[in-house]
Order: sequence, then structure tokens, then C-alpha cells
Amino acid sequence: MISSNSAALTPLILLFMAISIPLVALKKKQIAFFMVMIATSISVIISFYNIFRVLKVGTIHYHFGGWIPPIGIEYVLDPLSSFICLVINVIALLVLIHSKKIVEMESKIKSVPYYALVLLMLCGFNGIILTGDLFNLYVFLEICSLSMYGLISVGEKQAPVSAFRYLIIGAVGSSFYLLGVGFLYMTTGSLNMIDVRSIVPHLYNEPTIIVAISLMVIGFGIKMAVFPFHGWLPDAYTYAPTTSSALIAPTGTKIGAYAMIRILFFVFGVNYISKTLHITDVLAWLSAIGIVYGSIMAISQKEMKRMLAYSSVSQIGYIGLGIGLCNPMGLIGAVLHVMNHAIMKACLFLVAGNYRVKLGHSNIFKLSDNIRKKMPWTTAAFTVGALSMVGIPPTVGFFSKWYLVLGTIKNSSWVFLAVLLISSLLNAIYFFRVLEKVYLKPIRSTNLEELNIPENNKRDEVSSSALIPVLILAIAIIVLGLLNTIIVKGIIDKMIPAGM
Amino acid sequence: MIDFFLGYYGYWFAILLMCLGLYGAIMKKNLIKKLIGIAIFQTSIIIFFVASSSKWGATVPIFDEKIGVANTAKYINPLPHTLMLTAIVVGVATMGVAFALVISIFQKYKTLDESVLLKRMKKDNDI
Amino acid sequence: MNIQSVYTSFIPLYAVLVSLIAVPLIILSSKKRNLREFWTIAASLIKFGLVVSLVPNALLNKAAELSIVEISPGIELALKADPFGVFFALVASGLWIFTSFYSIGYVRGLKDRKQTRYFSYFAICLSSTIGVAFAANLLTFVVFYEILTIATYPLVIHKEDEKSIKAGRKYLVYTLTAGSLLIAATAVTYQITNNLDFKAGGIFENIVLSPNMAWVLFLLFLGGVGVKASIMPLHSWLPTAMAAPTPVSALLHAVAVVKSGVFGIVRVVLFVFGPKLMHELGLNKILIVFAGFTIIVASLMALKQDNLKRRLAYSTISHLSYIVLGAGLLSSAAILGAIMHIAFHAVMKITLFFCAGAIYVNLHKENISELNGIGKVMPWTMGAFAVGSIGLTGIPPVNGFVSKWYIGLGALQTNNLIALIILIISGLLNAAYFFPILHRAFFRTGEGLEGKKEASPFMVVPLVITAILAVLLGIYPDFLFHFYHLAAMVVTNVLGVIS
Amino acid sequence: MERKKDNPIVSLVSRTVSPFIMLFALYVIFHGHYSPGGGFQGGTMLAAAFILIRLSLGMEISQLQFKSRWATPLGSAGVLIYFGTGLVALLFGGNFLDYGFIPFSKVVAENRSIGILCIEIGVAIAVMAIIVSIYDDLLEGSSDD
Repeated sequence: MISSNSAALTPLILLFMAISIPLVALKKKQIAFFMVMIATSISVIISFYNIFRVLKVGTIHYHFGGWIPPIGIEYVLDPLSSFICLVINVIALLVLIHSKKIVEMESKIKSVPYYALVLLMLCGFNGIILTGDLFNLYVFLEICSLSMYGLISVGEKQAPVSAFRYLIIGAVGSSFYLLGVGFLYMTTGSLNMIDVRSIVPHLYNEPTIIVAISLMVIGFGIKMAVFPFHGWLPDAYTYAPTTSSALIAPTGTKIGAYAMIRILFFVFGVNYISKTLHITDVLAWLSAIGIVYGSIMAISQKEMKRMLAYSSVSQIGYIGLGIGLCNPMGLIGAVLHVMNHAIMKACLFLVAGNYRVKLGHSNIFKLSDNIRKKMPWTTAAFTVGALSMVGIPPTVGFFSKWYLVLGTIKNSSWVFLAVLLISSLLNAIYFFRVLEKVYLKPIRSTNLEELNIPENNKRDEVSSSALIPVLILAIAIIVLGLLNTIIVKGIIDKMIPAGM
Repeated sequence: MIDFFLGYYGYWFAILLMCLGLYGAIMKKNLIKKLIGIAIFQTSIIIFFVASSSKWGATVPIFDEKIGVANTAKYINPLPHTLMLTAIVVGVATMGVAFALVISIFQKYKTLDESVLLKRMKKDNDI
Repeated sequence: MNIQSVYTSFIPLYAVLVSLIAVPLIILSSKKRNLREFWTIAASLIKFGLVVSLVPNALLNKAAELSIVEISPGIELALKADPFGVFFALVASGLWIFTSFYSIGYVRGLKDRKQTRYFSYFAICLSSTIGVAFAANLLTFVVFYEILTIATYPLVIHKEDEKSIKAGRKYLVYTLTAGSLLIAATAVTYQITNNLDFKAGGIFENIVLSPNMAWVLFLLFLGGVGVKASIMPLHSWLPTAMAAPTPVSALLHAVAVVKSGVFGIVRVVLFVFGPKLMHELGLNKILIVFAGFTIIVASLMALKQDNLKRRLAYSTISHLSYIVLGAGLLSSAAILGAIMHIAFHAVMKITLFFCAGAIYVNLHKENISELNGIGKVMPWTMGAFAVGSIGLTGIPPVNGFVSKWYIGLGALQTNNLIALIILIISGLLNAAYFFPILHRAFFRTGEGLEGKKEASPFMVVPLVITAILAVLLGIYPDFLFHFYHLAAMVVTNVLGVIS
Repeated sequence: MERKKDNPIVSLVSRTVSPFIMLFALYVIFHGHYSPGGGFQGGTMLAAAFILIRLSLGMEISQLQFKSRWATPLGSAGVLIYFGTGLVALLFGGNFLDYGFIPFSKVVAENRSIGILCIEIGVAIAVMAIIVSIYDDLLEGSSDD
């Protein structure tokens, strides 16, 4: 039974837990956390199981209610979806382990509805990833967006405003997508992705199709926060509570990226997108601008979470650029960077959260080197993450950069090559700024007579539940960097769409 | 030419509403008015879908002896309507969340006017 | 071209890992300093032993090879101890032993803080240097090269004062930019050839390459490795980075970092582009021009430096360009001389840096104008200094003469007289900026030197040994380490002629 | 939030109308699967009936009719009914939501109709509860400032 339904199980289990939390945890609030743990770990196990099954037997289709598509809704497990699904669930599990103490500490958060929302969002993510139906994708998109608004809004004082801004932009975005679906349905008469894929080639010169594509791309561009549509992101990430930002920053935008890949390459077809409409070129240019813009903005920030948010904007640019290059290496780089950036950003945001727990702030200019003496492990993890963001081998960051560089050279698009290299230097600027703060003494206190004054380098590390996930992520950054070829050859090579 | 305008009046109406809603969502300073704009925008899309599936001289797609199964032309395509049912529910949910946000904004800042709001937020950020 | 045989062996990997394994031990024993220093010494000795154990096979032109893990489809993180790699690894690991003894004396003499961080990053630097030496393909080279860049940064800013932090920033800006250029160059190469394994005679040997592409690519490579090799427009981080403690300058800025830069250049010239292509497209002209310019200008700038370490830094810059020049001449003798100069210059320059450090720790003097009469106070130190400077000037019997002789010979082989003239002029300039120091030290009477004695044996013994080593290598270049044979082997592999 | 409760016309009309609205809502729900209508619409009507009482007679009285704190659990329960139906189908070897496999009776078509009815009921309860709870939350949100 599991094996026959495993394709659909992850969203179902998450949904089930999400709606049963308010009932079960009505009396005892502590149950909520454990239910979340159960749900996420089960979904992680299932997604592992799924990915291995996909690698063994190939693409798996699951028909809801036994209705055969295009009438019924189907879930599709192909290498791409199973891979992204796995990444999202694992990151979510780690972040939620980290959230144990944090959510208790944040006074504003009511843990029961908070965790229910978290699970609902994860259900939305899994649904978006797995579904093979355009309208169903819209529904899941709204589910996860709505829960994201909720998760963001319980943060600091400014949080509701940023969540509201996100809501306005996000609602417009998803409405655009819905409109695109409408146009597509009007022309093709089908909502099933595979069906549409088979119908669309006969309608390539229909203006309606072009309208549909552009509407959908705009909608996902907003969800994915590619350059002109990134406005909602920095505030949302900055003011959201630690757990929310650590949960949304690595996963939320990746979902948009995934949907973009899915729609562009697997619904409309590579050649049409790249050769006829040149939408990918537009995407690539926007992403390139976003890369530089995000890095430069990140340099000018003094709040760590905000800096990380802007660096997310630029990293999303990497993914968008990889998609826009529209060649195998570029796609490998993009998909690999979806994983890598999820790991790095989760690590860095959790570190920022740990700093907030111990210092009450994460303002870069207030950091000093006794924080390293206080929390050596957290700071070490931050260092690893930072080096990976800069792209120092053998961390994961270097290798996604490597594949993207190969992709740009394959298209012999030197501007993008330059952009990639420059952005890694800009990353170096704003991350080494933090590392200097964290590792070096303030300048004046280095004269000789002050050296024999004992400093308060008392260990004050965060609790293990908050530390272990960070360390796991930091180790993963290096290990996955060295083993990236296994992933690339084993999984990502299999998801290169036809005609690329 | 004329029937290009008259023949598609449903779509024209939807487009009109759409522009109206976008204008409201973007230009209006009051948060509630922004929300009304969003609502109008979503409604316009619903109208668009329904218009796309409406048909003269056809009835609801429920089996009817007088028509029979054979000539499906007499039935309206039900799918867009069901989709829009879902879309309506989604819209309601969005509105619910949005109003909750607006309330908490109002409790924190005692205003719904965006310009005033931004001023007060700036004061917070400086602290 | 005599064929090069390959056998699998873990020794290169061990040689890389030894000092990495030492790092946690050093950190754990940070409280007990003797134990900590013991780990450093042990690691350096073991590493040297491992490298030496590779020499015999390298002399038989058998390369130990090991591919660790595939880091990109078709490209492996692979180590290969070919004669050239063994040569460089021998220099680096051998001088690390002296440096670790020396730095014990140095940091204790200054009662320095953060010695643990100092020693651990030192170890990391060494393993990445050995990795650079043994890298079997370009991507592996890039990986270790970047690790070296990052691991050096904490040592440059070790003093943590305004000056050194600025120096560190400058260092990062230069080297990281270079790193990105190197990555770009590597990627382009991979796109063209689909193969990144270093090959004697060049990866591009049998591949038609459009001249424009080749020029752009070569300039990219030059930008990538030229920064660490501090070719003239890209040199200015090196004098600034002299803010680092002297042992760091000694090892990293006379041996590890800059030498991995020139090592990279020679790799690129001989093993990526290959002499044939270089010659056909006239790419070596670029090298000769840059190198000649650098040699002369750096020597001139060294003349007007009063800070001893800065003067040494500029002399390093000019001597690095000797190697680049030799590689650019592309004749057997020149390449031989260039490769030997990697080792010989390292020996001499590390002696000089040790002397500078000893003077600084003992008398707290950094400027040449203050060195009057210290020859009488620190006879051993200044004696070693004299040996080093004589060698760098290129006077027999010190080893500097040998390598310079071969480079000159190579210049004659390609009857490239300008290069020869450059060599002669720079010899004179070397004399001009070194001998005044000796004159001050020995033939002038300084004041305020009463009761001052020689520096601690920890520091004096290593520098005396290196000085003696310099002389021995000058008399008998093949002494003990077969530097000459290894270099000759490389030349044979690349050019297929016995020089 | 001060308000006049003793407005006879309003209270009388709303009291009289609201049961009929509920009745019609139930009709819509239970005929949803073979005629226009269904869970969403019926649920909304039910909610409208409750909200009418809340509007006209104020919180105190309407709490006797339907307590605000029931709303969230009831909503979850509604979704659970929906979900459970699908799960039962899954347990009996069909795909998720494949009512044909739920053994209400011998005839598959009958199973389907009963299954969809369960779904409609679940949806109706959920929608009703959620809309009412949205109303209540907005009310208290606006009242406690």
C-alpha cells in the first residue's frame, strides 16, 4: 500500500498532521512539536524512498481518485520533483529540530497554530513539487503562500507590515499565474502538464500561448523573487521570527524556481522557450542584474538577517541564470544550486538565530570577537557557510559556481561569466566583513599591556537542539561539495529535459 | 470590428475590472482599499474564466433526458466553474489572512494609511 | 620524449593529509605549548619523510598517482607526484621543518598571543601547498590554490593591528580576484579540451586553438597565477603582506604562496599550453616582457626601501621573475635554471628572512639604517645573511649562481640577448641593495648595542643550517635532494632532450 | 463594542430567517453531488445563517448558539472527515479519494455517491466553521484595541 501510494503520501501526511494538531494539542501544547517532528521525519523517509524508487523504476504517476488524466489530477514523481522534494523536506526537518527551544523562547508565537501553519506550508511545498496539474499547482501555491504570510507576520513589530506587502505582491503574482492557466486552458483545453506538453507544439504560433507563458513567468518570478520582483523579500526575511526566516529563506523561493523550471522546460518545451520566444534570455539578464544588485545591497546592510536576505536575492539570480542559460550545464548548476543554497542559507540563518538567542541582536557592527569565544561551534559553522557563499573549494558553493561558469562558457556568454565571478568577489566583501568582526579583536585593544588582562571567554554555546542542526548543515556543505558528482551524475543528469 | 468589441464584452469587462483592481492595489494609500483592489482583481479573473466557458443555449452539465448524452454541445463545460469555486475559496482565505494582518498592523501602529505607517516604521527602525 | 610510467600510491595523499591531521591535535593541546609545538615538528618531519620517499621513483621518472574522488563529471580530485611536483613539495616541506623550529623561537621570543591559531593555520597552508605541488589536473590545482589563499589570510592578519588587517584585505582582494580568473580559465580550458590532466608537453598539444582564444586564455591564466607569483602590475600585495610575522613572511612569502604562484606559471607554460604552442603563438614573449620589466623595476624599488623586510620583499618579487623569465625563454637550460631557482631562491631567501626576524626579535630593529655594527653582536646571523645575499647576487660558490648561470645559458641558447642583459643588470642591482647592509653590519660601529648577544638558538640554528645548505647546493647542486636531477627530469619530460 | 440588542424588528426577522437559511443550506449540501450546489456553497450559507445571528443579536446570545472556540476544532474536524474518506479509500486498496473502493454497499456507483456525500459534508462543516471563525476573529481583533 505504501509503495503504491508513496508518490502522494508526503503532502497528505503533512496535511493530516497540520489539521490534526489543533485537535490533538488542544490541551497539551508540547505535543505540537513532537507531531511536527513525526510528520517531517516521516516525509523525509518517504521522500528518500521515493527518490530511490524513481531512480530504479523511472517516473511514477499517481492518479487521484483513480481518475485517469487529463480528467483527473495526477501526481508525477520524476527525478526533478523527487530531488527537490527531498531537499525541501530534509532542510525543513533540520530547521524544525532547531526550532524546539527558539519557538518556546519567542513570546509572541503561539506554538500550536504556528506549527500547524508550518506543516501546512510544507504540505503546500510538497504539493507544488509533486503535482502534475496546472490548477492544482495554483491551489498549493496559495496554500503555502498564505501560511507563509502567517509565519512571517508573527515576528517583530514591523513583521505584519512586511507580511502584508508580501501578501499584496504575492496575491497579484498568483493571480497572474491563474490568469495564465486560464489562457492556456482556453487554447489547449487541458490542465494536465503532460497533456498540455503534447498539445502545445501544435499551437506554437497562437498569441494566446505567448500571453499565457508571459503571465505564468511573471507569476513565478514574483514567487521566486527574481530581480524586479524581489521587493517583498528583504523585509519579510528580516522581520520574520528566526524559525520562519530559516524555514522560508532556503525553501520558499526555491519552490518558485522549481515551478519555473517545470513550466518552462517541461510544459512548453526547451526550444520554443529559448529559440522562438527568448524568454530564457530575458530571465538570464534579469537574474544577472539581480545577482549584482543583491550583492551590492548586501554590502550596505548592517543587520545580518537583512544582509542574508539580500544575498538570497543574488543567489536566486544564480538559479535564474542557470535556468536562463538553457543548456545542460546551466540546468545542472541551477538545480544543484537549489540544493546548495538551501543548505547554506539554512545554516547561515540558523546561525543568525543563535546569535539572536545569545546576544539579543544580530547587528554586524555590534559583533566582537568574544562572541567567538562564547559560541565557537556556531561561529565555525558560520565561517563554513560564508566560505561556501564566497565559493571557496571544496564547499558546495564552489561547485555550483563551477557548473554555472561552464554553462556560461558553453553559451559563450561572457557577460554572465563576468557577472558570476564579480558576484563571488562581492560575496567575499560582505562575508569577510562579518568574519573580521567575529574573529579579530577590536583594533585598539591590541597594545601590549592589555594582553595579560584575562578576557571573559567563558563558553556560552546554545543548547544542543539548536546547535546540532547547524553543525550538520555545516558538515553537509563540505561533504556534499566533495561528493557533488554522485548527485549530479546519479540524479540531475536524469532530469535534463528533452531537446536541451 | 464592432463585434470584436461587442462579441467579447465579457472579456472586456474582465479586463476593465482587472485594471481597476490593479490600480487599487498599487495606487491606493489605505491598506483596506488595497485589499479591495486585490479582491476586485481576483474577481475579474473569475469572471474571465466563467466567460471563457459560457455558451449560448447550453445548460448546466447535469444529465438531462431531453438533451441526452449524445450532443455534448448542449452542456456547458463544468470544469472552469469548479475551478473558480476553488479560486473563490482561495480568495476568501486570502482576504481572511489579509484582514488579520491589517488588524495586527492597526493594533501596532494605530493607522492604516501607508504614508503615515512608513513614517512610524522608520521611527522604529532607527531605534 | 622518454615515456613516463605511473603507479598508484597513497603516499601523496598522506603527504597532504599529515599536517591537516596535525591541526586538531594542535588545537586540542593549545594549553600545553610544548606538546603543541611537538605536533608541529612531528608533522613537518613526517611530511618531509613522505615526500623524500617519493624521490627515488621520481628520479626513475615514475609518478605516484592517486585519484581521490570525482568532483565534477569526468574530473577527479587526483594527486600525481611527477618529478616537478616532487621537486616543489621537497622544497616546501623541507623548509617547513626549519621554519617550525624557527617560529617556536620567534613567537615565544615575542610572547605572542594566539600561537595555536598561528601553528594550526601554518599546518593547513603546508598541506594545501603540497596539494598544489601534487595536483594532477587543473581543477585539483584550483581547489588547493584557493584553500591556500584562505588559509594564508589568518597568518597575514596575525598581529591584528590596523596595518596587518589592511594588508589582509589587500591580500584577499588580489588573491580572490586571481582565483576567479583562474576558475574562468580552467572552465574555458575544460570547454575546449574536455580534459584537465596536466600533461608534459601541454594539454593543448594536439588541439588546434585559435590564436585570439589562446591569447585571452593565456592572459586569464597569467592573471590567475600571476598574482601569487607577483608579476609586476599585480605585485603590490606582497610588500604589504610583510606586516605578517617574519616566519610567515619567510615561509609563505618566500616559499609556499609565491612559489606556488610561479609553480603554477611553470605548470601552465609547460604542462597546459606546452612549449610548442607557446612558441608558435609567441605567448612566451608576454612572459619575457613582464618578467624582465619586473626584475629591473623591483630591484630598483628594493634599492630605496629602508625597512629590511620590505627590501627583502622587493628582492623576492624580482627573483620570482627570474623563474618566470626562465620559463618564458622555453629553452632547455633556461627551464632547468628556472626550476632549480625555485628551490635555490627559496633556501637563500628564507635564510635572509630568518636573519631579519632574528634581528627584530633580538634588537627590535626593522630598518636598515639602524643596523650599524650588529655584525659584531650577532655574528652567526649576519654571517648567514652575508651568504644569502652573496647567493642572491649570483656569486659562486653559493647556489644562486648555479640557477642564474643556467638561465643565462638558456638566454644564449635562444640567443635572446635582452634577457641576458637583464640578468646582468639585475645582478648588479642585487649587489647594490644587499652589500650596503653587510657594510653597515660589519664595518660600521653601532651604538646602544652593549650587552646584546646572539638571538636564541631556536632561531640561529635553523638560519645557519639553511645558509650552509645554500653553499652546499651551490657547490654540488645535486646534494642530498637531487634537485638538479629532478629538474633535468622535468625538462626531459617536457622537451624530450637531455640538457 | 457597545450595541443595541433590543431592536425587535432586527432580532425577530433574523431569528425567523436564519433557520430557513440553514435548511436551504442543508438542502444544497445534500443535493450537491447530483445537482448544482455542494459543500462550499452550503457551508457558506450555514455560516451566513450563524453570522446573521451574530450580527443581529450580538456575541453573548450567539455564543449560546455556536461557541467561537469550537470553530477551529470543528474546521479541523471537517477537513478530517474529507481526509478520512480519502484515506479509507486508500486503505481499501484504491487511490486516495477513490470512493469506489469504500464498501458502503455492493454497487460501485452507490459507493461513489455516498463517498462524495461524505466529502461534501466534511467540506461544508469546514467552510462553515472557518468563515464563522474568521468573522469572530475579526470582531475580537477590532474590539480589543
